[in-house]
Amino acid sequence: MTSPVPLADAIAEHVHDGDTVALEGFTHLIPFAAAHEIARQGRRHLTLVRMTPDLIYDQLIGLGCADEIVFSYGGNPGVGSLHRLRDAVENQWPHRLVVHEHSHAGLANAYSAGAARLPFAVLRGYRGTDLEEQRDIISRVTCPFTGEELAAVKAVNPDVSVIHAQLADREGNVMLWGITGVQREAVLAAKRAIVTVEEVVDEFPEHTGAVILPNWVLSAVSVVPNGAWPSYAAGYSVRDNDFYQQWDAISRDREAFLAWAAENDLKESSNA
Amino acid sequence: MTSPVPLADAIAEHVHDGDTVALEGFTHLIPFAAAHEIARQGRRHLTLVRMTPDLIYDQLIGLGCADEIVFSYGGNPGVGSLHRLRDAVENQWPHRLVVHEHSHAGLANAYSAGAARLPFAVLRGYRGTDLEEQRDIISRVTCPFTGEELAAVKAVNPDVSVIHAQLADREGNVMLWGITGVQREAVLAAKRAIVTVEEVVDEFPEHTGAVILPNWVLSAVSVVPNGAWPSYAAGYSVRDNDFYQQWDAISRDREAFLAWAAENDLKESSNA
Amino acid sequence: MPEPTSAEWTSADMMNVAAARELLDGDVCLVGVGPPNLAANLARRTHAPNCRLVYESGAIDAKPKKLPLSIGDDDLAATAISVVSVPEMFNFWVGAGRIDVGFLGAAQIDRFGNINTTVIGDHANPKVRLPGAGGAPEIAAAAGRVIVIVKQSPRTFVERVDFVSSVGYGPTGRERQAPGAGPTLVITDHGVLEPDPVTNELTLTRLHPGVTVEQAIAATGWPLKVADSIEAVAAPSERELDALRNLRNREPVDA
Amino acid sequence: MPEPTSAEWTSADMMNVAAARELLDGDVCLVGVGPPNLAANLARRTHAPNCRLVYESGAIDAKPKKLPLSIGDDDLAATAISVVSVPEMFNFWVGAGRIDVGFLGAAQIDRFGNINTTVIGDHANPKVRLPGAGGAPEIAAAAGRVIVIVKQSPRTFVERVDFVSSVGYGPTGRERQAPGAGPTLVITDHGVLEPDPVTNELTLTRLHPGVTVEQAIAATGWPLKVADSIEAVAAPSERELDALRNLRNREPVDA
Repeated sequence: MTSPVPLADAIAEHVHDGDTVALEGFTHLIPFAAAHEIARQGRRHLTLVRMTPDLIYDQLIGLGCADEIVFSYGGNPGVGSLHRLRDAVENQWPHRLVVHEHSHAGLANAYSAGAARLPFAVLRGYRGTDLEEQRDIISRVTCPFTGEELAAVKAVNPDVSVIHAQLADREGNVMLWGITGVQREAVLAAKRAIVTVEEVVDEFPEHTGAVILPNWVLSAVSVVPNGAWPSYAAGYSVRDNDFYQQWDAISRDREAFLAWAAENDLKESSNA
Repeated sequence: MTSPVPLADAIAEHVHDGDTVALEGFTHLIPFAAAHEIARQGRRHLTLVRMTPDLIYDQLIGLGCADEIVFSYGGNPGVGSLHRLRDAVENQWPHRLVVHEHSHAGLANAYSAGAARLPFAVLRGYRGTDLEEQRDIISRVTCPFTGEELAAVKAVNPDVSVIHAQLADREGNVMLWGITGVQREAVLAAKRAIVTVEEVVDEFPEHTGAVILPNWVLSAVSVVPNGAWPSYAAGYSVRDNDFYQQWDAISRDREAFLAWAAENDLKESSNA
Repeated sequence: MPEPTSAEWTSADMMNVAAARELLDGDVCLVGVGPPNLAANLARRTHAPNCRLVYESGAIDAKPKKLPLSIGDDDLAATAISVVSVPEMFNFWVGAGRIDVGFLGAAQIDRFGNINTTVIGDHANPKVRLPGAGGAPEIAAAAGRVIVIVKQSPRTFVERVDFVSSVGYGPTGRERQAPGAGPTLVITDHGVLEPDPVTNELTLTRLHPGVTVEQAIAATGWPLKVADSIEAVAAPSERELDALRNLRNREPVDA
Repeated sequence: MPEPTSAEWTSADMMNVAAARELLDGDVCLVGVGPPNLAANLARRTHAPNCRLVYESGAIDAKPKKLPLSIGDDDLAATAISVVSVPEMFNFWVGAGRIDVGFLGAAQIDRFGNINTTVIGDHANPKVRLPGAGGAPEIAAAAGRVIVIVKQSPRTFVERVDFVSSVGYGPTGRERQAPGAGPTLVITDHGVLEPDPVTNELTLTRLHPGVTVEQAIAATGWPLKVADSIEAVAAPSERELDALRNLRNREPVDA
């Protein structure tokens, strides 16, 4: 992987129907443009993995791309509900959505285990919650030294992870900074990884807290300025808080949502 | 913790006889000055933890400060043996040294588990090695999801961890960069932490790959320019490869070693 | 349900102010979206300027100039001492017990402080799908003090939660096994509930100005235990109300 | 024991050159101190300029201008694409199987590729205390190809190692359970040994110029299995010897 490719090509080549797909970015650097391309190409039967489904998965769920979701917090941050997620879970619209549910710590550790190609991770927390009833993804393990019982989560290994970053260099190495969330782990846990970036530079600047991913762990890099809108890319854009507010009204109503999708050339996927 | 304190005060207050002490730094930023102060103050019966004992523990072992050692690679990098370590293990000079031995992955994960206050960590590797015979620190655990058997290591939680860093700011937050090894984990795994720094600055510069430790996880910061010699501090000094070579001759002979110790005001501890 | 108010402030203001007052200067505080975010930043702008704000997005010692609208605002990363990955945040900071105070919200809470933020009804086929657990289960398990901020009503304060998202003291108040203290305070728009030192049953111990014991009992879906002596919470001060207003208007603090 | 040499090069040179030749352009190579460091950097300066050097100190894609004297030289961090923590290096990179080629050394090696770098004698009271395992057990367990570089002698090539630091194919050649391939090549100053495809017994398959099968057998502490046809290793080329000399003299490459 060296030269950037058009986003449409990256999605066409690396995201397939039925894949387990993680589009990550914790409030910051959410890869919306890539998600919209996935919808435009009509991908179906996806298992979507993401700590915070946010608007990005509310949109894909409403468009009918997803059969299952793996997540840990499904709200519109600071606004309220994700209405398309709720409509899918509560009313099976546009179809049934199977829910696999973690805490943040659980899903973060599931990605970390996946990145290490370990089958599970150990953590504190979870114990005594009803989340533990999902025995296929949350279990317990006993410390062989102390006998203490701890929570265990099954590793997550997406078929493809997609992230947005600020920079790629000429060799296709990628740099992101600011709140870097769980992107490194999501990329390293995946079989394939796609990165959209704001721009390509000759030389990476110094940034404390930056994550750099070498080109040989990436499948494709695409240049998509503002590809995180309405979330943001530190140093390039600010969060469009107004759109997050407006989404509440758009998503609350099926007709309003479908009208928004049509306006944004996202209709095809939903009715394919 | 806000203002820097003299190193002698930091060691006097936070390092006690019988403590489990980790002085970390992977080739880079090895806290030699702090180790010498520990020796000068005559600390005894220490359990020394460190991935690579290097010259720093060869010296403390030769001076008789340590009863036990926890480590994963005990050579003089690129030169050969650590003769004081060998003399202690092979000939009980100056006294018996109990060895607890990991691989790098094992000890790195033991620190990580300690930093998370988990009793153990899971990793690949180790299985089938004779290192596993140390059942008190290396064991096995079965994945509750797949049934796969994996290696487990007991967490390491030092009484005190000591590191050298490039910078502290006026509030006593600490920044290090370059090869940062396992220092973050060693500090967070410890009950107390001491940091020696090259200098104090008003504002931290931008450095990709830097580790920043907030003041409230540190017990003391001391300003000790060149405190990592003969190892190095990126941006401040280069590794004194000649001394690493010379150490082979100094350490090979007990008399030569004791003469070196006396010249460096380190004799007191060894014969206290 | 009567809403205690005054000309100067609402019951929601009082709830946020009461929560802010619980933070001590120097506390390491894990801040979530909503009322906790308001309360923690209010504390920083009033009596606890050295309160250390940690956001689960990875920002450690963030010093936001304006009230952040999300827990991942750029202002948090830009003003933090350090920004770490989310796995590191949960493993090395939250799970390791480095958080003095964690704030939690609740859609339902029971008499032993167990919290539901997941579903009303059955998990597979819920009547209402709520956002989910987020960082709460580990905060509930590991923080030194856990403060729940939630408006009191019989629909929220229920005999038995539909789903345990975060464990308080367990089904009968005796099942807590986590290293943290468990919910130490439940701050509502009516007053404050604290676990009984022996049974862990949430007990009304303080009332906000203008609220009666009867109102608090009526707002609770189980027979509410009332402490022998109820402390009267002081009304919000001018300074507190000013700071709260400035935060809500997203006015920046002076650098 | 005869040391095969020529006027131009020593058996140690030949060993390093033979190891370097095994690296393919684009390989991700985990580099340790000593001969592996020399071999990997030699490959980068000759036929495999895009070989990716990973050092267990955390440097990923390091492009050292001079031969590093330790695996933690500043030049490695300064020229790397990324520098990660040691736990991350072992969990996300080595353990996860992202290393194509790992190099190992050995104080003792047995006929099934099991390696001792820990002690001669008993672990608690050793006759010789060796440096220890370092990163080797996980490299041995997880790398796609594992190349052992070690001078051949009956003291080193033993029937049974005193201590298993890193697992090859297990005590009888059939006990390997790790996801990596196991030792795929043992490169010595005499030639090359490879595991038998069926039994995993190390078998002499190649000889360096001037070395005889008899010398290799004499340098082995067990009855050495010899392949039906032995490949003759080409002598080091002028280019290889130049590059090797420049590396040893720590001459910098042109930027």
